[in-house]
Amino acid sequence: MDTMPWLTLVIAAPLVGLPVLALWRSISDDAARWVGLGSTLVAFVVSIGMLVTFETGQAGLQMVSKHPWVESIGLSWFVGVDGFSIWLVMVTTFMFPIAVVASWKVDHQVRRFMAVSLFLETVILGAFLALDLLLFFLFFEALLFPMYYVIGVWGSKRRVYAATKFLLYTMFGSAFLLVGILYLSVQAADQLGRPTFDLTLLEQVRLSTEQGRWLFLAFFIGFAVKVPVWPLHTWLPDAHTEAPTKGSIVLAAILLKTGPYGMLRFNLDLFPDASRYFADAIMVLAVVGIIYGAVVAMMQSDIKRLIAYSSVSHMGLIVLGIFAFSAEAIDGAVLQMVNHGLSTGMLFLVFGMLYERTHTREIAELGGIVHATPWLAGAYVIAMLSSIGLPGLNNFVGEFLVLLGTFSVDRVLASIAIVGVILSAIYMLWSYQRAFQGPVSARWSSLPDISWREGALVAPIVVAMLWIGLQPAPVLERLRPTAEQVSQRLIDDAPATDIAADGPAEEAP
Amino acid sequence: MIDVIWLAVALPLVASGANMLAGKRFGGRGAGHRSGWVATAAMTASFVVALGALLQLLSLPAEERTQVVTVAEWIRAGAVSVSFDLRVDPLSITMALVVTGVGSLIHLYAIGYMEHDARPWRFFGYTNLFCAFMLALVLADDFLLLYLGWEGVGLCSYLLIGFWSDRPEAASAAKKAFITTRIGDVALMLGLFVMFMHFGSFEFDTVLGHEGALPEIATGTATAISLLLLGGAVGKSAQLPLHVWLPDAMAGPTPVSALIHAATMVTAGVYLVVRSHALFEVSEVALTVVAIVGISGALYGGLASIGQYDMKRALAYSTMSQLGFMFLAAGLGFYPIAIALLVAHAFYKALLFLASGNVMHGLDDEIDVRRLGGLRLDMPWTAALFAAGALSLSGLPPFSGFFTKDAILEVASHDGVVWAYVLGSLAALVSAWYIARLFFQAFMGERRYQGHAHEAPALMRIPLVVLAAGGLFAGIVLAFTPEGRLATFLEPTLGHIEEGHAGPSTATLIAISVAVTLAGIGIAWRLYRPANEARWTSFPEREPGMSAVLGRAFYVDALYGFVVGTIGLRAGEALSRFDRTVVDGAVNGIGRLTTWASGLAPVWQSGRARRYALSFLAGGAALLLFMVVRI
Amino acid sequence: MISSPRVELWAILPVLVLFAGALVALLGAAFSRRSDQAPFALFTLSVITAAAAASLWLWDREPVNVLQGMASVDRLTVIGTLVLCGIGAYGTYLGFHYFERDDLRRNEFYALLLFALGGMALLVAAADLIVVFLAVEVLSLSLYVLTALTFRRGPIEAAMKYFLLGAFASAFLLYGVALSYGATGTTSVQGLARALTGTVGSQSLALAGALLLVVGLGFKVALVPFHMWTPDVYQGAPSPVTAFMSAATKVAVFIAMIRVFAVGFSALRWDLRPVIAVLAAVSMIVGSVLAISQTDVKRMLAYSSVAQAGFVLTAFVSPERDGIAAALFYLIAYSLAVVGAFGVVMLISGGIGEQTHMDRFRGLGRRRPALSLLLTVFLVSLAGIPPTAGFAAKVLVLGAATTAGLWPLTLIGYLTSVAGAFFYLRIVALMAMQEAEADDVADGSPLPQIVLAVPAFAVVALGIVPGVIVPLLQEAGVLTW
Amino acid sequence: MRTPIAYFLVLSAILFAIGSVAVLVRPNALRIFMGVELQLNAVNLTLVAFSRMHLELDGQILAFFSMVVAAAEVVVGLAIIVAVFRRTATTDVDRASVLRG
Amino acid sequence: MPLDNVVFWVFAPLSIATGIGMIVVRSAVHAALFLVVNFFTIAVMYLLLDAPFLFAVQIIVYAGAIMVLFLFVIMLLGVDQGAGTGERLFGQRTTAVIFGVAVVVELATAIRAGVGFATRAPEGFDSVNAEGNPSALAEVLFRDYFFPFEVTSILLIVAAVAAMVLALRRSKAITQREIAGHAGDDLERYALAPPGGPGTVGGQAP
Repeated sequence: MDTMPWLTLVIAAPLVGLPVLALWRSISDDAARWVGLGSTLVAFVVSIGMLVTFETGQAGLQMVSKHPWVESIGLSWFVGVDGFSIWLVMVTTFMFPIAVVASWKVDHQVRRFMAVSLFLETVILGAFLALDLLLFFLFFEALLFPMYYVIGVWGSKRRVYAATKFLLYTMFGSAFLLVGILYLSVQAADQLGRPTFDLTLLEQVRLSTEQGRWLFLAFFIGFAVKVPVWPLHTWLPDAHTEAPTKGSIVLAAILLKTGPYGMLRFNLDLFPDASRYFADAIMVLAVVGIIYGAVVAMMQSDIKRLIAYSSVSHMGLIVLGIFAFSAEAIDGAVLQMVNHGLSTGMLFLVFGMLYERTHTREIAELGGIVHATPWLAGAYVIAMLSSIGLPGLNNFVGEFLVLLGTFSVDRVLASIAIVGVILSAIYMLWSYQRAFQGPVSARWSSLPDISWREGALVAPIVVAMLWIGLQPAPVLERLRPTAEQVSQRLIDDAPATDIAADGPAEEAP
Repeated sequence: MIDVIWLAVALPLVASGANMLAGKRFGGRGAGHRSGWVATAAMTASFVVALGALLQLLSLPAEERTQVVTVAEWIRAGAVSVSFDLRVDPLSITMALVVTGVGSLIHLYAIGYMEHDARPWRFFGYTNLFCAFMLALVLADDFLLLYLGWEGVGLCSYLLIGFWSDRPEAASAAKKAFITTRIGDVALMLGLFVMFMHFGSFEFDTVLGHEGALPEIATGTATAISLLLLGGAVGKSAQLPLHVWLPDAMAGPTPVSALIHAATMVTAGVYLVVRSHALFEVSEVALTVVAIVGISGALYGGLASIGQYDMKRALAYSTMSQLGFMFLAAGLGFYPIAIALLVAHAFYKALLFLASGNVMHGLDDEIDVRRLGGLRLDMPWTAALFAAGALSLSGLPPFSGFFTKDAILEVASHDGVVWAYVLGSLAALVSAWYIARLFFQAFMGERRYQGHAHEAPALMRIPLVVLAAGGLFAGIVLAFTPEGRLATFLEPTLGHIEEGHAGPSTATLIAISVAVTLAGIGIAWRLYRPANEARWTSFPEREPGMSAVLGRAFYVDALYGFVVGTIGLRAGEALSRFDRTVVDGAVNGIGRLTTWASGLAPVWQSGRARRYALSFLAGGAALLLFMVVRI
Repeated sequence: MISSPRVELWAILPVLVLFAGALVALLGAAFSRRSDQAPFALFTLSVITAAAAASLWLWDREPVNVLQGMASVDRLTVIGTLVLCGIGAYGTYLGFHYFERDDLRRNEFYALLLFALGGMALLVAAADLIVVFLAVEVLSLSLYVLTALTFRRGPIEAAMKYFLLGAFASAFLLYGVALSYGATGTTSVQGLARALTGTVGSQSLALAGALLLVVGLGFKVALVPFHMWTPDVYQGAPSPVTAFMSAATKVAVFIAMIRVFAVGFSALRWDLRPVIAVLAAVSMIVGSVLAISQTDVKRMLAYSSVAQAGFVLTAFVSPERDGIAAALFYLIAYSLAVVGAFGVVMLISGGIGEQTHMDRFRGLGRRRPALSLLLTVFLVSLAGIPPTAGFAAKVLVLGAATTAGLWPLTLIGYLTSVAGAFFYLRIVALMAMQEAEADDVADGSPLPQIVLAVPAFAVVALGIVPGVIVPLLQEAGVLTW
Repeated sequence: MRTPIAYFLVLSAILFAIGSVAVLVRPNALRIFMGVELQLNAVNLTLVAFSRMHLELDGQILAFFSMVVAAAEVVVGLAIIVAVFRRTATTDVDRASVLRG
Repeated sequence: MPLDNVVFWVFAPLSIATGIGMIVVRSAVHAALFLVVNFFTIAVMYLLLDAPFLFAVQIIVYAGAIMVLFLFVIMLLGVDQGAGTGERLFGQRTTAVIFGVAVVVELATAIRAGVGFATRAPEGFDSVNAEGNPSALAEVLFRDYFFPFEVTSILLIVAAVAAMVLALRRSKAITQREIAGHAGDDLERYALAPPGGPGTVGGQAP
């Protein structure tokens, strides 16, 4: 066991710059930016340390550290990493510096902006690494306010509405999650003799079938809002659209992942029987989300809204993969979480650059941009191609694995879901055609092309995309053992009687 | 050279990367811009690698002519394990040579053609990238890697059709091409899923069996896989019913049409079917469907071609028709002939496209045959080259078309597949008809265009000459040279094809074939000879009767347009409205309801203390009521 | 002959200190001609400090009942007194600032505040229903006058409503005492407990008595449907008074309720639980929903305090150690935040004119970053968003409810806090996300901001390490009798 | 004593209710306050009755305290009502409704 | 019929009647007088319940002092103040009566279940009042209730201070500033944006 408390360091790393930002009130805007960037880079470096320490080929949790925090109620600082969380952590630390630089041009309340960003990063990292349910919930809820603040203060016109909707909607979901967590811990207290929120202990709590199902639903609703699973998705387009570029990147690339991650980490782990019971229904919801998100995306006239709806579609695919339970599908779903972070993050990033130039999100007002800013458009095309799952780029690998894994479980659903592949091409290319191609209008003909700063932002993402697209092995081999273990628990260890489950539970636990 | 076959893919890829990232800095102006030369050099080098591999292959005994080169691992997850394995065998090397050979020539031509373009490096970047993907496709030893190439070429096709994306029709056509083929791709992907379910692998050896041994698989599963693969092939090769993108794709630069939409990419479907023939053969149904798709494509494409006035569109439908012949051949089990036609077609169709490219180059992109005419006067080279291509295509002996296309009919007759022979001959008649028509209308008669059409520069003629040579004589070479006989060469991959002996004798068939071709040319002459010019140049935009049906290609495109553009859009709008009003409406409705309830506060919280006291008393009474109930 | 009673005055030293201080302050107010209030404020603060010190001195004592069973001295008392002293100190300072700035001579303020605080401290220690009743009266009468202290129309009206309804509620409270007495023959909390566990005779009278006590005390802590005075009074009263009473009254009365219901009526807990659960749920829902449409910040906070009271009551469904600890923690978190929030509102609203309409807060984030940051912290805590004490408090309270098997209450609780997030953060949104319109009347003097930064810090600190006080509260939750 | 103790208790309850109704039906602050006084007296009756029932004096003591409280409340209450009257020239509580909503 | 029963059945209806009378009469003065009679009937009840001391206190404190204070204030503020009996709050009276009756029924149920309607008080109160009711009371008061008794002293001080603060304030202690700021305050300040009302601070809510 490595003696370095890597995970705690990772979680704490973004906070390095916080005291500076908090206390030095007259800090210049530029200095604040650099402090912000520096802190996120520190976090990235530390997370690389974690990645190096991570032992490939192990399914279980690693670098676990556990310290009691509020002993009286059973809360502990319990963090650990496994094949699922490690890449989400990496995406987080990777995308945050980019998001920070992407908002280099934010010009009011820079100090506050950076401080909120750093806090947000810490909280998100905490959510990915926490193994204590209450600790997780703490982080899960703590990311609401900074995000709310980012959208509300630095967003565009309807920002307050969007921020509020985001906050209330996700808190609504959390209500169910909290009830579930508390209920579970009460059961644990009954059975283990002391209150605890420790995931590894809660796994051992015996639940009746009904209890398991209700708890599953409580957890699921909590996460489904964050994902978002259709039909709980309508906060997303508003939040995405109104958020500043950085907010959109963080929201799309990282924040949404807490939902499927929660399902993977908690729902499947704590309630395997209930997971099997509900899997079909959830997969149907996921497929509906895939198609629905894509069709609605097609009809959007606002590019950020379009990308947001495409997220609904893509996230549906991730949920589909998680609840297909096969090893390939879970591999794919986790990989897809990373991929979606990269590709949608990049879409927002590049569109954000464009927005800085044009100040419009309306497709109808754009057009012909490609001729004025070929490099920028090229970057957008790469992100777009990644998003529609072109082989050789990252999304394809995940998408393919999810669909293949799903196909082995349910052919009909997989065959419907795969239509999403066509639809994604339609909405992406159609919007690209209208916004970027066609005759260049005089209004846009003199837009400056991509700058060095912007290029430096795009390049690492493109490299990461190609890398995952062509050599996903380093990623997959670290998450594969974990996925296989989970898949095995769900598929192979299923009790024979459980398959023929009776009707839906009627009474509350 | 086999060991380094990956170079064949890597060279264009590197050149492409270099061109796209730094091509602007390569220097040179116009045709002298070095980006084009870099691209052509990369292609040529790639060709040399492929040629070397061929020679090395030929030096091996026939049974060892399948070599697999592992480059790197790609995906390993769950039970999935896929590597970047390249397969060098007679079939793949044939395809690779076509791609690199014809590709090199077209690149060379494009240097001239693109000389006025503002950003040639981007063009060459894309075409190089295309070739890299196409080579990955044909050299793949694994269906998933093939799929990588498959989607990759689709992407490049998209980029290149939309190269002049300031033209709305180009952007639109690019999108249409990508999406339509993607429908096929999805079928292909589903096919891969079923394949994986059954075989647990995507490797050719596992799926298709070794050494001609058929894979062990139930007929039903084989049918499913085969038909799904065929779905992919139909999309990529523009066969019915996914053909609508190909004519529109002519909005791209002409070298692109020649390279992608005639010589290489569109033939990927044929390659796929031929490559997977082991699966198809398990299922009678699948093969029959392939043949039916083929013959209907051949007829449909040919007839539609007759109705086109846009030269490139006419050639596009012609391509579709020719591809139909290839599918017919594959469906009947004559894989070597399908490949032979593929090779020959690559030559003469590229030639025809490039020749029409010369016309456009010389005439400011004029391409409507009603406004051409008499081009032989100003552009003798081009006219001659076009004629060579036309002759090859029409199937007159001793040119390629005869040894390939008519070979199909001949073998079909020998095998006793009468319907294929009859319909095929009809399609052959139509082929001769449309290609002759095109030549007569564009090159014969008097000039109907304004100004002077200048002949293309040498740079744009030399590749055409090579192609013409190939187009005219490839057939005979491939059919008769003792060592080079394609069917023999391909045997290790495709197995030996026994010819039947049914029907009329070969000589009779040749006679009929020649007669049919001549009849086609005759019809064309009768209808389109310069003397009848007035009949077809004076048509208004919408022609009456049959020509309109042909010109609109039987209204299939219009039907799709209606389904997608009207019904699809309406449905999308409806769903979007549903999302706004119902799904989001419910959310906002809850918010509004709460706010409304909150707004009720002043009704009771009226500031009147007595009201407060009343609610107090009511609360007290209610609590006491609980006590009463409890007792 | 009358046998002399045992007079363990040391046990209620904090209360005595406060009342003595109040009398001295009263005399001072009567004889002082000076308009300078600083000596009064300093004196009051030192009295409160002395009371706090006295109660700290009691910390390590064995829990005892003193004064013929009229008062209890245990850790619950000590913690309650300390919290009350803290709130009282802030009330004093805020009041001083409020009156001083507008140059109003309100020297009685200090005496009345000390009387109220003494009454509250007494209530916290009360172990007999009659003492509960008297202490409630002491604090109420003081608060009625404090509410009216600026003698403007609003405060006067608020005072009258508060008084009339308060007297009405007193009658119910007294009736509850009477019925409890009738049922058991005693009014001491421990006597009640003993009598009720022993016999089953007069359960119905005891239950009726308990319910009327809920009504009477529920009025003081503003539970629905006994809450309707709250918005009017909180809005009408001068802000420092509102800050003081919104926090201190709830702390004192809830602690008294803990003693009365967790000890005295513990035998009836299964009968009372549904009532408590329903009252808690209704309070949370009504308070949260009605707060949404408010446009006056003080009024909004008043409605929200109704919901907060519902949360505290939620912990009562599990009246064991953890439930009590949760309720105490919630009260502490709430007090810190609400005192701070009303304090900042007082500063922003610009003196005695009390311009507390929401528009006043528009765009304040730019012009008054420190004030708006403070208010944001307080509001975020009230909304129960981590990493603030409000979140920890909610988790503890809802955990207690879940432990009691009432998970629907947990759900309702958190769902109402969603609504809570809406109206609390609306202020944050106004401050941070909107441009300023109205002229700025805010008071930017640094000292009050520094003073208010302390609870803000505490709110965050308790949110991160609630563990520092939870064990103490759990000790306090062990009630011996 | 022959009268059942419950009679006194029920009488007390009736008087308490009358007091409550008196609070609710008259807008005059003074008459509202009279209602409260009636309520307190009703409770006193209950206390004394219980005292009799339990054969001890605690109930009477409680009633005594209650009277003191009532007296104190009257002092404060009347002072507030007078103060309101001086400010608004009415003792009608329904008119005092600037605070609402 | 024993005497105490007779007395009860005479005074109990009288008590209820005067209570109702207090509610229904128009004049506040009459209401106060009804209340005085009511207090007197309650005092009689105390007598029946063997509480002679409280009987005396009831008459002296309530009927004597408190009600006189009430009457004094009524006269001070004007006899006709708030005399309007018109129902200005919709349904207030009816609902009040319904809930009043409900409370009576509920409490009676509790009393019946807890005490029983036929239960008579045990004999032997004489021994409790052995040395006379006042002195027995005093003993309990100053022994067991010594502390609450002290608290009542605080309560009375608070009441006195309260009355003083409230009463004295108007005459002199208003500062100049208070008067200056008087003009625009009150109604506008506290009214919550009634539609078209006199300008609320800062305009309408967002």
